[in-house]
Amino acid sequence: MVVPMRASTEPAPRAVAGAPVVDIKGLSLTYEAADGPVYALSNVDLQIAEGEFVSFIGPSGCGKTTLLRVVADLEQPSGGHIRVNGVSPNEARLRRDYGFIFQAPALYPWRTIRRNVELPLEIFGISKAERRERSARQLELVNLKGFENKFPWQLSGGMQQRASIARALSFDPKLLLMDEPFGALDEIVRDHLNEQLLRLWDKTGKTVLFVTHSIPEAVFLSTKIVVMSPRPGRIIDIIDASSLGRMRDLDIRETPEFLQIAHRVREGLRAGHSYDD
Amino acid sequence: MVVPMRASTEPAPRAVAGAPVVDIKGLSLTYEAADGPVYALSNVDLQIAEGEFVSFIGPSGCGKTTLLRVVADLEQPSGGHIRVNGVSPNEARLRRDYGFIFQAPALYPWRTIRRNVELPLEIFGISKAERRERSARQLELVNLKGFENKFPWQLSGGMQQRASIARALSFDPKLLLMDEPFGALDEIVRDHLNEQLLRLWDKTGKTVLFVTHSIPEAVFLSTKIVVMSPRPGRIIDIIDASSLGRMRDLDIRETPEFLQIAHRVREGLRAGHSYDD
Amino acid sequence: MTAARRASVLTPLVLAGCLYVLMLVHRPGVAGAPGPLFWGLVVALWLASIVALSGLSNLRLKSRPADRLASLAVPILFGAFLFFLWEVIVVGAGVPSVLMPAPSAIARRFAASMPVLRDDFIQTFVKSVLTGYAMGCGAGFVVAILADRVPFLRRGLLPLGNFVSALPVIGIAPIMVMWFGFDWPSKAAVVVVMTFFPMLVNTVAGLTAAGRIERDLMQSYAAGYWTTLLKLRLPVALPFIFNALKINSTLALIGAIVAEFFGTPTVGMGFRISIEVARMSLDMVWAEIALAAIAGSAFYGAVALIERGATFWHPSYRT
Amino acid sequence: QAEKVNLQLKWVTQAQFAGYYVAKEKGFYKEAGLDVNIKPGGPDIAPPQVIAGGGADVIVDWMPSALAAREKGVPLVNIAQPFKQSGMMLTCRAETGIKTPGDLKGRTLGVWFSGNEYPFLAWMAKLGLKTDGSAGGVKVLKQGFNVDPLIQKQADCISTMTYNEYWQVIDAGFKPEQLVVFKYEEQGVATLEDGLYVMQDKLKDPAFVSRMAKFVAASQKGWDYVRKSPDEAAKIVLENDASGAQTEKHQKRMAGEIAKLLDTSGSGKLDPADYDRTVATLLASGGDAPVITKKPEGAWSHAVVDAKK
Amino acid sequence: MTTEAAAIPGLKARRASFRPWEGNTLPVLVIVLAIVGLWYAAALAMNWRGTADAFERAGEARSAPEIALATMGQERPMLPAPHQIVFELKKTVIDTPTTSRRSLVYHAWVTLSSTLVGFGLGTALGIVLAVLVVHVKTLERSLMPWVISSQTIPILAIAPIIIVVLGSIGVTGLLPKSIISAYLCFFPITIGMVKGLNSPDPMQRDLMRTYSASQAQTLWRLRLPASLPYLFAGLKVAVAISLVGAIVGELPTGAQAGLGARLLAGSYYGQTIQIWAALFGAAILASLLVATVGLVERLVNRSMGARTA
Ligand SMILES: Nc1ncnc2c1ncn2[C@@H]1O[C@H](COP(=O)(O)OP(=O)(O)OP(=O)(O)O)[C@@H](O)[C@H]1O
Ligand SMILES: Nc1ncnc2c1ncn2[C@@H]1O[C@H](COP(=O)(O)OP(=O)(O)OP(=O)(O)O)[C@@H](O)[C@H]1O
Ligand SMILES: Cc1ncc(C[n+]2csc(CCO)c2C)c(N)n1
Ligand SMILES: [Mg+2]
Ligand SMILES: [Mg+2]
Repeated sequence: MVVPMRASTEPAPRAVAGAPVVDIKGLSLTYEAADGPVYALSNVDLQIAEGEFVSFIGPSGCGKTTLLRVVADLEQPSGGHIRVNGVSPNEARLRRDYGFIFQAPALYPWRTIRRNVELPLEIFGISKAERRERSARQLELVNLKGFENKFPWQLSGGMQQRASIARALSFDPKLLLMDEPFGALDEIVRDHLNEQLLRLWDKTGKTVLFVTHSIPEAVFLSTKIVVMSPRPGRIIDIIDASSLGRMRDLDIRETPEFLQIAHRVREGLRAGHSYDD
Repeated sequence: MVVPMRASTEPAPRAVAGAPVVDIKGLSLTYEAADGPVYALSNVDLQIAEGEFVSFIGPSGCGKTTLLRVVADLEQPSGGHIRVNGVSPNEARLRRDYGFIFQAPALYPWRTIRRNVELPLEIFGISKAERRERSARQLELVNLKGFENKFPWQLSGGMQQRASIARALSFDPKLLLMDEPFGALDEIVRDHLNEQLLRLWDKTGKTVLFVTHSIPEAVFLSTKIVVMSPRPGRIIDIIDASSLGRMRDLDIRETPEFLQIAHRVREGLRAGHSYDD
Repeated sequence: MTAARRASVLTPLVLAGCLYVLMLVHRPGVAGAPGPLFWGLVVALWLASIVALSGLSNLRLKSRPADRLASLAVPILFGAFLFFLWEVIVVGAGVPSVLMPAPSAIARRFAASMPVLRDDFIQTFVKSVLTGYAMGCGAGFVVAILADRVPFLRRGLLPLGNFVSALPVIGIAPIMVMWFGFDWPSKAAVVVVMTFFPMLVNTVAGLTAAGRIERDLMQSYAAGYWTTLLKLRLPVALPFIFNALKINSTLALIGAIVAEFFGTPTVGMGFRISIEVARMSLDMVWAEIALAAIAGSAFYGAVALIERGATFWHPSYRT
Repeated sequence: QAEKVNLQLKWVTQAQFAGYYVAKEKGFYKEAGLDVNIKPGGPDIAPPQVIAGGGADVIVDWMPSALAAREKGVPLVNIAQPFKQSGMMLTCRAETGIKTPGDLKGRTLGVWFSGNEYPFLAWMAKLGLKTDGSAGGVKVLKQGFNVDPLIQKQADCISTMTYNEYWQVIDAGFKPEQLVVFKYEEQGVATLEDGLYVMQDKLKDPAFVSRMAKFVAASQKGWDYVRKSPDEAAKIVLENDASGAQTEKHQKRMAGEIAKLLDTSGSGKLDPADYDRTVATLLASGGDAPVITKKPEGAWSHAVVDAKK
Repeated sequence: MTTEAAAIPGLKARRASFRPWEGNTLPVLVIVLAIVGLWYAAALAMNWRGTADAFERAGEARSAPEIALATMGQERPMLPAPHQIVFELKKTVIDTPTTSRRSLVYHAWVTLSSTLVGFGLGTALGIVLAVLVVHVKTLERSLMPWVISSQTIPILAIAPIIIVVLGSIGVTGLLPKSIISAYLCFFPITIGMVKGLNSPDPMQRDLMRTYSASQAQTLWRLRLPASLPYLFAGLKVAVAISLVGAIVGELPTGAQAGLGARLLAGSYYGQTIQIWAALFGAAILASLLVATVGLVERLVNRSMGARTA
């Protein structure tokens, strides 16, 4: 039997308000390796409505990246259903529904930082003047002003990561897939960018899928937190955090409600680990 | 001023007990780029005694990686003095005084995980049986048992990072230079590895230079915390945390002393940032 | 510092020694039958020059232009020394000029034959080599792209590409003369066949060199084939493509010259070489070879220069 | 113990060199106490270079090339001249309207270079036709190895040998009456072909001279045999052809034609008159790069041929 | 929703199903057929004039269809028809015992043996040179420019000298040809390897520095594995060039046997079809050699964990 993922025949409607932006049912993905299969995702069910901010958290190797890649049509599932904005991931990708921030910066070494940030804009055929303007704005946002004409290898690890964030934000996608975007950043920048991201999300009504390893970050940002567990990669808990409201400030992190949600996440995370000393 | 780094004529003694393992005075390093110089390090003074655990924290681009690279003789300073174990960094490198964990995993894609971990052992001429034994032990430590025969691209980001940690630990260097080793790991694994590292450090009396972005991690692990600031890269605060004792458990993070030190680090970090909203 | 001192002392000494030996070897009594002392001197100079050269190449000068100059000096001095040895051995041991003429004789011949050399150069290099090189490299590149773009063609074209890879010059040159006539177009056609395959193979290898997330990034932009090619895969393939351009720059020249052995009008570097060999004018043959070496090296150098500019980001330029 | 002799031929194994192969196969060399190693030549082999480098004791070469080498410092000496006549000619398609040498003006002519162009140049000089491509002269092409330029109409005339290329043109479908040939012999510009040459200083060594004397004598015996039974000689050549490309029909014809060029006196002794005529032709060829600039001295010797008595 | 998806056991299963258009056979077949078709058309066009001329010379008037048919059977065509080449190949490959000098297999073997030796020598030289150039600064600056200019020397011009010089020091037979082949083919390997050995990214190199690894260790464990894509691209080019080199090398050794000798003889005697057959022989040999290198590449890649996608 064949998954007719790419062969969908019905028309491709824009997501209707209320209809899930991401709709996953019974999804599984197995990597066939020489020494046996790896069950990266197993029977995953998940609905994400428009405008939600969903964090994914879980031990390393539990399939977070894989799940995002399936949504982005960069990986073909072995089984199950998946719809993105009401269409197949392939169609969604082809109509450029999302922006993806990879776990590694993936900057092109032959392009300056500015031209790296402008890459998607170039591809989308945006005029040079507007590209300039947008890249300047995004680089300012991630605090890389003054580094526009450097090449990637002349930047520190964290700066490269920020450049890749600027690149994904530059074309303002409705759906953002972010794979540990703030991993290499210190607390202060991270807090700053968290706030900026939250503001952006609130203002623009984007839907965000956000992989992180930081429990406070997950709780601070999300309306929903998905806790995953490895071998096989699966969802073990989905925690609703919308009660914290949409726009939050950093002080919220001391509230009991926040701490309680964080505790639940931590418990879930711990349960997903094999060693609990 | 010229640093007669490579032309040192005096004999190369092993570090005497009490003598600093790393001794830096007036160190500066400037990258000459096409569009002008980048002052990555400026007038850095630092002494690290044997057996210390020193964390470096600071905004991204402040020169943490650069400083570690100078200690490791991977970068030549533009001025100032530096001694490692009483000799020049070059001599220290040649006699294999340290192990370096890079910010990116830097695994060789044509080697399996096991053979990546065994790489330094191969180079040091250690017998095959012992290599096998040691790599197995280290892979167990970082919880990668069962992935020995995978190639790097078959692992998730965090798993790759753990493999690179196992690689550096495998040959048991007296001096460990760690550049954000736990950046891509979740809280649980991170806590676990923090404890393991602390235990290892306490047991073996290693000296550790540790770059991190996490304030709690820095305070939890260190006897000394170095706070840095960018443009030009410099040290703005050195905080003694030896009062917390050598072996700590995770509960220490709730003590007032811990929180006080963390607060001071946060203040320093904030001061080093250009935007304080 | 010691290397610098050694180099700065030894280099003038070696130079002086070489000049002295050169004067000596051309003396009537010495030429053809020098004594063991003479050869001893030559060997001593040789050893000294090795020390001097390795000193020079490890030299680091403070000012950039001076450092450039020093780095240029090494190959030049090395080459000059090779020529010195050649001259001394040929003249000293009295090697017949039909086997190997002395560099001095070649140089004299070169200077005296400028008009002929110019005409030959225009015929062979400007007309045959440049045209054939551009067309051959272009064809190899286009076929590689075609094979990459159309999977069906890939599996058919690449084996066929291998098939034409080793059509030997001596086989195709007469056929090309038959098809395209005696003048330069037939030589250019030979060059096209010779340069096609290296470009094909290297471009195909280069097009597979892009990393996974770099490609995924393009996928996530739903970038089409050509966009991905232009903005990602070709830049990554450039180091490979330049390898082919470099290999071809010398291959094209050899091809054009050899092809002229198989029928030409009475001009061209290969024509001249083949007739002068039979006339035993080996000095003229070597003057043409020198011209080929100069032209080929300059061509190669130009390609390498462009490569450095176009692939500045490659790790091999970031040491 | 047989004495070793290395013979370098001017061209690939074919009936042109039948005498040597026959002498070897029929044991004439062995009878003379020689062990002869025959090295085939080819377009890329200059026999004077081979002998100067010590790769041969004796070579087969055409006299223009040998004299050029002599002037350039390889002191070659002709020790025997089995070929009396030149087999070179210019072959034209009759349809071009060329009937006499005078009609060659403005035509495209295929010429063998590599030292074989001098008789042609001398001839053109005699006819007053320029060869440098200027108006009122002839257009010269450096011809490859085969007769395609004539058949493909890329040239009006090409160089041929009576014993080889001419017959290839015939084989390609031309009838003799559709061709016009100018033999160099008849135009008075013939030069000596296929002589035996050795290094001058070696002739001082009596042992070498006697070895060469035996070699020349045995070779002459081979040539006599070729004259008498050309067909069998052709077969022997075929057996020695390592490339397996020669055909029996062609080689038999070649052996027959070669026989017509041989010196019938049987001694292989160079006729000084032929030599003088060759030198005169070469000196007349002129141009900016003359093959020889002055009369050579001591370029031939009868010492070897005389020694065999 | 239509994304009808049932658990299927992996994607591999799909790939295993029979799809002839995914294998190599069908595309190669289609393209070969297309080329054969074009070839016949070209043969018709290119041979037309020569065929018509030949009939005219023979004084026979023929209709266009007759001429068209005859273009497919010319003895000296501009472009032989594919079946002519196939018949010639059949004659010289299948119908002739492989030990015969008229067998193409025999000649291919002669060439192949010097190709393989030359390729081996060239590969060794190319790699050693690249390793030296990458490690020894003196050599990079002083040797490389001269290596490059050495490659601009037309080999056919100096090959005879090489052969003579090698001959005078007693090196004869297979080796001189192999040396010429090696001289031509080491260069692509050197160029590729120099780039490849320098291609590991700075962090991978730094890792070795931190281990204070010796140059040899860095070479074996980092530079060489990283250079393999470049090496294999170089090897594919080099193996093809080494075949050309071996063929070229057969000329100054008297073109006694081998594909080069066949080509030369074919060209010299105007046997166009024999040339084409030899060309095809060379091309088939080259394809096999390149394919072998490709196979080794795939095996090596697999053992080094390359993604199988
Ligand atoms: N290309 C591949 N081939 C085989 N196995 C793979 C491949 N990619 C990932 N895996 C395996 O799939 C599992 C899930 O990987 P994934 O990258 O999704 O983890 P993750 O949750 O993102 O982890 P991390 O937090 O460390 O990035 C891992 O066990 C990994 O080894
Ligand atoms: N090769 C280089 N050429 C030019 N500038 C460089 C180079 N490497 C680093 N820099 C610059 O030096 C400064 C310090 O970089 P470094 O990598 O040490 O920062 P860092 O503190 O490690 O930052 P992060 O936390 O983001 O890794 C940065 O401004 C960076 O742009
Ligand atoms: C390149 C080249 N072409 C022709 C000849 C002339 N030649 C000398 S011997 C011989 C054999 C006669 O059939 C021929 C044609 C040559 N020497 N070199
Ligand atoms: Mg991941
Ligand atoms: Mg860093």
